[in-house]
Amino acid sequence: MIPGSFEYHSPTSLEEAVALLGQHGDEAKILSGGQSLIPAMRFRLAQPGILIDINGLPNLEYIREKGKHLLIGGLTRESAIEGSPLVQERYPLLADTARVIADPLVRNMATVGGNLVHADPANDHPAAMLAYGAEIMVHGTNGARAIAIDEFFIGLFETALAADEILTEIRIPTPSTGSGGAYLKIERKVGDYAISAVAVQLQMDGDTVSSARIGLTNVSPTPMRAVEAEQSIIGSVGSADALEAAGKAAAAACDPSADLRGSVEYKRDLTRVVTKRAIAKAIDRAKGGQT
Amino acid sequence: MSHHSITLNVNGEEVTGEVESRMLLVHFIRENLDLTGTHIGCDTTSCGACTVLLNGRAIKSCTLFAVQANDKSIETIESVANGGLHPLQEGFWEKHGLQCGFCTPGMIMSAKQLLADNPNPTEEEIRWGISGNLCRCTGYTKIVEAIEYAADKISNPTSEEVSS
Amino acid sequence: MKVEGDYLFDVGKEEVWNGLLDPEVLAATMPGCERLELVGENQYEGDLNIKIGPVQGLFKGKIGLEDIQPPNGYKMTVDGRGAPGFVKATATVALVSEGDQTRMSYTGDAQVGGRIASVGQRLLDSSAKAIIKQSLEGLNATLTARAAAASAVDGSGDPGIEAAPIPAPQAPSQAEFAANVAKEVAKDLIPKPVMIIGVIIIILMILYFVL
Amino acid sequence: MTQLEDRFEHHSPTPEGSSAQVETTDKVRITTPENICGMGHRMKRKEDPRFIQGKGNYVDDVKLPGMLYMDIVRSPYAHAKIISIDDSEALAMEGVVAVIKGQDLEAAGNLHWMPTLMSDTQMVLPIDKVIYYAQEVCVVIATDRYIAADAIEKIHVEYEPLPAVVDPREALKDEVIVREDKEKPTNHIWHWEAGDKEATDKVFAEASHVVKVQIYLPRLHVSSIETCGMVANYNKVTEHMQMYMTSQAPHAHRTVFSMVSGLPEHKVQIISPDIGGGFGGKVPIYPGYVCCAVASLVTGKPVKWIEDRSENLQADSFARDYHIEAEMAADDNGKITGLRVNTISDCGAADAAANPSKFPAGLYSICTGSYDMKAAHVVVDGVYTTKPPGGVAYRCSFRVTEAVHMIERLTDIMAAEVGEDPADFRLKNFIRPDQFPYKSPTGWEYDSGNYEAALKKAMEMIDYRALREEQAAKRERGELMGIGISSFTEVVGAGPSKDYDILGIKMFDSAEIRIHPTGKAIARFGTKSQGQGHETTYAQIIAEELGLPAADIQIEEGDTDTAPYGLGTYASRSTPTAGAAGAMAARKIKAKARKIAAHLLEVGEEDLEWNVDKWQVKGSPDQAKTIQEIAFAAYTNHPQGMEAGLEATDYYDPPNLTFPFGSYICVVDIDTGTGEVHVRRFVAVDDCGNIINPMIVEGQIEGGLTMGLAPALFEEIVYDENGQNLTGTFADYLLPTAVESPKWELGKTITPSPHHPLGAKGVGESPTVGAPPAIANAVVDALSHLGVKHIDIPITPDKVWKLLRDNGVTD
Repeated sequence: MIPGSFEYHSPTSLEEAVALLGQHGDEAKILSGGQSLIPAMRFRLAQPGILIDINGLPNLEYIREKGKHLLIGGLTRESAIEGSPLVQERYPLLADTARVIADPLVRNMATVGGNLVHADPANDHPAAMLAYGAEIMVHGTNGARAIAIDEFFIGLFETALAADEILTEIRIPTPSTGSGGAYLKIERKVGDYAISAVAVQLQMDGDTVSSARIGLTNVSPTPMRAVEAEQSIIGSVGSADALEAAGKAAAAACDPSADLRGSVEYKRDLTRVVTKRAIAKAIDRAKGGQT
Repeated sequence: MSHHSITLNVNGEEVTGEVESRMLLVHFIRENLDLTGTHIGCDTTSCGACTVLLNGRAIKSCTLFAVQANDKSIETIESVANGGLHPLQEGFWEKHGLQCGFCTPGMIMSAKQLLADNPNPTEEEIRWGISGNLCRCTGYTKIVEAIEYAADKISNPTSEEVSS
Repeated sequence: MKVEGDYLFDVGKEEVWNGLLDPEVLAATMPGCERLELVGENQYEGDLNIKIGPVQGLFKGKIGLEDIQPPNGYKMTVDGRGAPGFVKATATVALVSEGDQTRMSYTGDAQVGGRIASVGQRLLDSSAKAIIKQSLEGLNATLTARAAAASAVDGSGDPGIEAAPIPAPQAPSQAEFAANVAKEVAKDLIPKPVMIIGVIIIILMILYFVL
Repeated sequence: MTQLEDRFEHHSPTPEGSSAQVETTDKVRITTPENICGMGHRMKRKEDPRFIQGKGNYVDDVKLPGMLYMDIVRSPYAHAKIISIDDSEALAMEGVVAVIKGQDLEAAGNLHWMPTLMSDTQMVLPIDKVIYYAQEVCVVIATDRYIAADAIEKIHVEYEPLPAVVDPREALKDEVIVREDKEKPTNHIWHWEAGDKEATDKVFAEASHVVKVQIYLPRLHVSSIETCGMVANYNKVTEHMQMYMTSQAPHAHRTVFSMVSGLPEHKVQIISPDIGGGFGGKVPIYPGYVCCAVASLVTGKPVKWIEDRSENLQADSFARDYHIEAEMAADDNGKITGLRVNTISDCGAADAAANPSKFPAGLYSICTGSYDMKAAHVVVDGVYTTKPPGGVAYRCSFRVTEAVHMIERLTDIMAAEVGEDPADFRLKNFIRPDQFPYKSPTGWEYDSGNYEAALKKAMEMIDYRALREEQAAKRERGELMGIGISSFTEVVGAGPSKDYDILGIKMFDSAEIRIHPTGKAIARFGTKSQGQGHETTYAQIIAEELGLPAADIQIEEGDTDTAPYGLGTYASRSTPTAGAAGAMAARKIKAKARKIAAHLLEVGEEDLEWNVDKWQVKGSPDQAKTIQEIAFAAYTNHPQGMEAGLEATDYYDPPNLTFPFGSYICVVDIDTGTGEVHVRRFVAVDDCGNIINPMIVEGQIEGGLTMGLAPALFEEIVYDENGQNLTGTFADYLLPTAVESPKWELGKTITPSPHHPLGAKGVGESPTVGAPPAIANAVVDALSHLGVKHIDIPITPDKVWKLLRDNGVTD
């Protein structure tokens, strides 16, 4: 399988990259990690006329805390997130997520920015970032702007990014003491997309869940939050009944499609089960659990 | 269609090439450089037979354009033995970590990075570490043992050599 | 693959039906529709250049209509082919008034084949759903705008192009056809008996693959 | 009765040196010191240095001057008329050399059709219609593989779609005819029976217990990590056709190529270089090979064709696709009395299986398995559907996997029916050691076995009784674990020439050994390793027989110009046939060496006895000549009147098949929330007779176990109702990784084959055959208290979830 021809650009500055995007519009496609794009090109299902390789842009690969945020450069590789002690210690939901994306070789190339911008509902970062309430920083010909993650995913493979914009940074609010997060993914085998996966980030006030955000993977055409599930767990102590109610709310809210991974009914029920388990794990971590 | 001159370091030597923008790195390595130890086993970035190190990180060279490797360094299986077999190569031989040999170069390259990151991996860490590489012959158990052998050999270079 | 669902339009049944009879409105509503022609009695051909995310594919479609029951519905067969694959489908579309609004219900049965089916199996169903939703929303926006333009004409007697109030599209990908909608609304077209809603529902099911 | 009835009545006499010893042991026999490394040594593989250093030589590594590349236009429809093929745009492209269509092949001498290995026919390229998805429609030859890939996009084919028929039971209604080229307008290909219907019906009429199960064994794909490919190199001046080819059977392929193409066989050379896994998928001849060869003939230049993975998955031969309805009868003592089986074999668009000619359903009638019963009757019907042709093995011997899965599932169902523990039930019903050689109700003669010993060993290794207690305790707590057993009997090593042939070519195999003057040797075989380690095991066999160090013996296979004729490597036949040929050729050399030694030592031949690596004078071991000394003398000081040199060839025709066996026990845990099945433990006790290299045998077993796990839990080729393959890439056809594959626990018993010269049996496929039912039985066992009696493989989480929820189990 051999891709069709294209014109290749490798800008060395963000301004240059954005200008190229502005100039070529729809015909151009950004090449980041390329781990979804290049296979699609090999099957000639994607045939962009122009590829703008942003891997040469400076200062887009970093993971650092600043103020009350974790800042992740758009070109940061999944393996860097996976291997970051900072992420492992303070952002367990993100650490969980990075570990289960594709496989280790893919994670060495794949970028967190690409994972989000691709907006495949089966990708893992969208749910995690929805749960974190992250902010997406983008840069276009008209300058930089921030997009709230809740406004970012607008359709199947569609984001709020304008045609001339590049994702430059993800800002994750640093969780406070007493918070916990978890990402739980059920997949048929390593490297597969989730049958269903659930991202949970919550805050405990004593024994009570005071706030929570829940994102779902691959059970709807657009990456989604399970708002009803969030509401049902907030104010509870995470009892079995409360977990069940949250699980049921997530199952009711999701909109999966049948495929080789299973029926709609299975995916809904799996979402219920996984939501329960992910919340329980997040609560456990909020209480200081290490698992 | 666009053509590009690229210069990269392959197995310690600088090489240059004229490539079409769409040429996959694996084809550049195999066809232009005649380094045929790197293989092609799929078209969906699933099997890992094409694994090489790009600036020290194990990647699938069929999911990267050759032009992207400009100014970078590539290591292929042909560079692993350096004045004698690498402990990983010894391990694969010693522990019967290969049968048809087609996935083996990719496995070894993945394992090389795995051990660089984590010199004393557990069995589970090894299994996860090579989970981007498919093997159809061995059932993986002996590959895991081969990597354990190498880890041990690298950590304890003075330990008694196993005859080869 | 079976696809069914319904959609509530914000205009009356006659207006929806007339919209469905208007090829240019429909061509403009369908993302990527580059050509739509009558080639025989109740037989049409069209080109769709479909693009979602990084994936793009050009499809040629043949459409045949049967059981035309104005203003209530019809049955349609579609045969779309392109490099990434093909779709062959039948669909039934029915309109029912609900007060000032109109509910469209549709059922379709599609065969999707070729590269898109063998490679992008996981996305066929959700692609079809997403595209149908997107297209019907686009059509609704068009029809609503058209109704508003008509009332503006009635009010001022001066159908200036700029006067037509165009509702903002709900998604950026619709920006392109929203612009087309503006042009269409400004013209006073004679409706042609071309019904293309089935194309929206079916040809666009084809779509997508990404690994 | 059937043609199988008297299959074994005319065995050739047991060869010299056969082991009469069939007692079971667990000690590997070693008779040579480590420097010689004969049988039983864990010798490191001789082939490995090149593979671990990236110096293997696979087909895609072959690069010849002026080489062209071929790519293939494939059908997007499962069934469609071809209205037109417009190649003008492609031909106008720079770098495109030719487009070859069905009409071109027809004009070249009716090459648009080719025979399958089952004496059916298969399209090479179509003229009128396509009959499966991804079928080859035409090919492009270009100067570069990128240009060829561009050019196939520029060929415009107009189709008129026809209805597909995907389910063979629907196909039998003959409403849609797949093969309109056939004389009779029907999709029914053949009907085949084995066993005694009348006797079986009588046993069922008298039975106290009858159980029945419907099993679907889905389509699988072997998916060796290397796909198929060829470099064809026709020299117009010498008229010599050289083909580098991913072939498991190069000699047979050469003959078929020669007969079909009309090229004289001495001008056809097939070189099967290093092969990146075969498992049965590289036994058939695919249309791509033929087109590639024709392209080289037409252009006079080397032409390379390498399949993409998606092409490999979508168009190459599949395995399985058996729809089975099976019944078992037992008496009131819980003793199995009979088996009755009806099967539909979905052959796809051509019967392109690779079975011996007389066996359209392969060795499926081995399905009475490890159990002694009075009667059995097996019926199989072959059917065309609009799916890719095939019916090859998936690392197994001619449909034995299907047979074993059926009998092992049925045995568990019957054990439950009579209320007995499945282990105890098996122990009660096994063929006893004293019954061997055992004649089965469907006509097989099992050479040797000790099924009880293998199962007891597996039970001991895994502590079976304790697991049952654990299971009971867990069930009380609502936790689900299951224990599954499979006690399989394999049938490998085809085969005796009386009954076994491929397209008329008998299934012997061959070896040729030449000892050089300095005591080093080269040996060539008619088989072809695809990872099995022949370069090592064959050397060890010769070392065992001649006392030459295995390290001094070069093994070659795969070049038809140099290797002796053989039928190739598949169906675990290499050790039983070519391995035996190697031993027999070595014995011929040993006999000549005796004469030379007698000459050198000036004694009579009868005064000499063999001792590891030398002929020595009886009672006077100091007087001896080593094999090396004898080899030197064979070229420098051979007796007058004797031919110089020291070499021999043997074509070995096995007197019977060999019957390896084993008992596997699997423990699974089931997540009641997600339906996921976790294989916690898997103990595999294999008995493959005498062992040549224990390390390689272990490797074969572990690899086979993972390939048994794969169809049990993951793999299936899925078609939609229109014949579209929905699993056309590795993203949807799920090969297990190191994470899914458990740590296998191996044990062994050794019960030699009484008729094989080395007492060996073959092992490469036993685990693929034995593992799936062990896993399926474990999952059913975990759910048995819910009333679950059967689950079809692959046992995916959604299937388990449905069974759980349907039976009120939730999380």
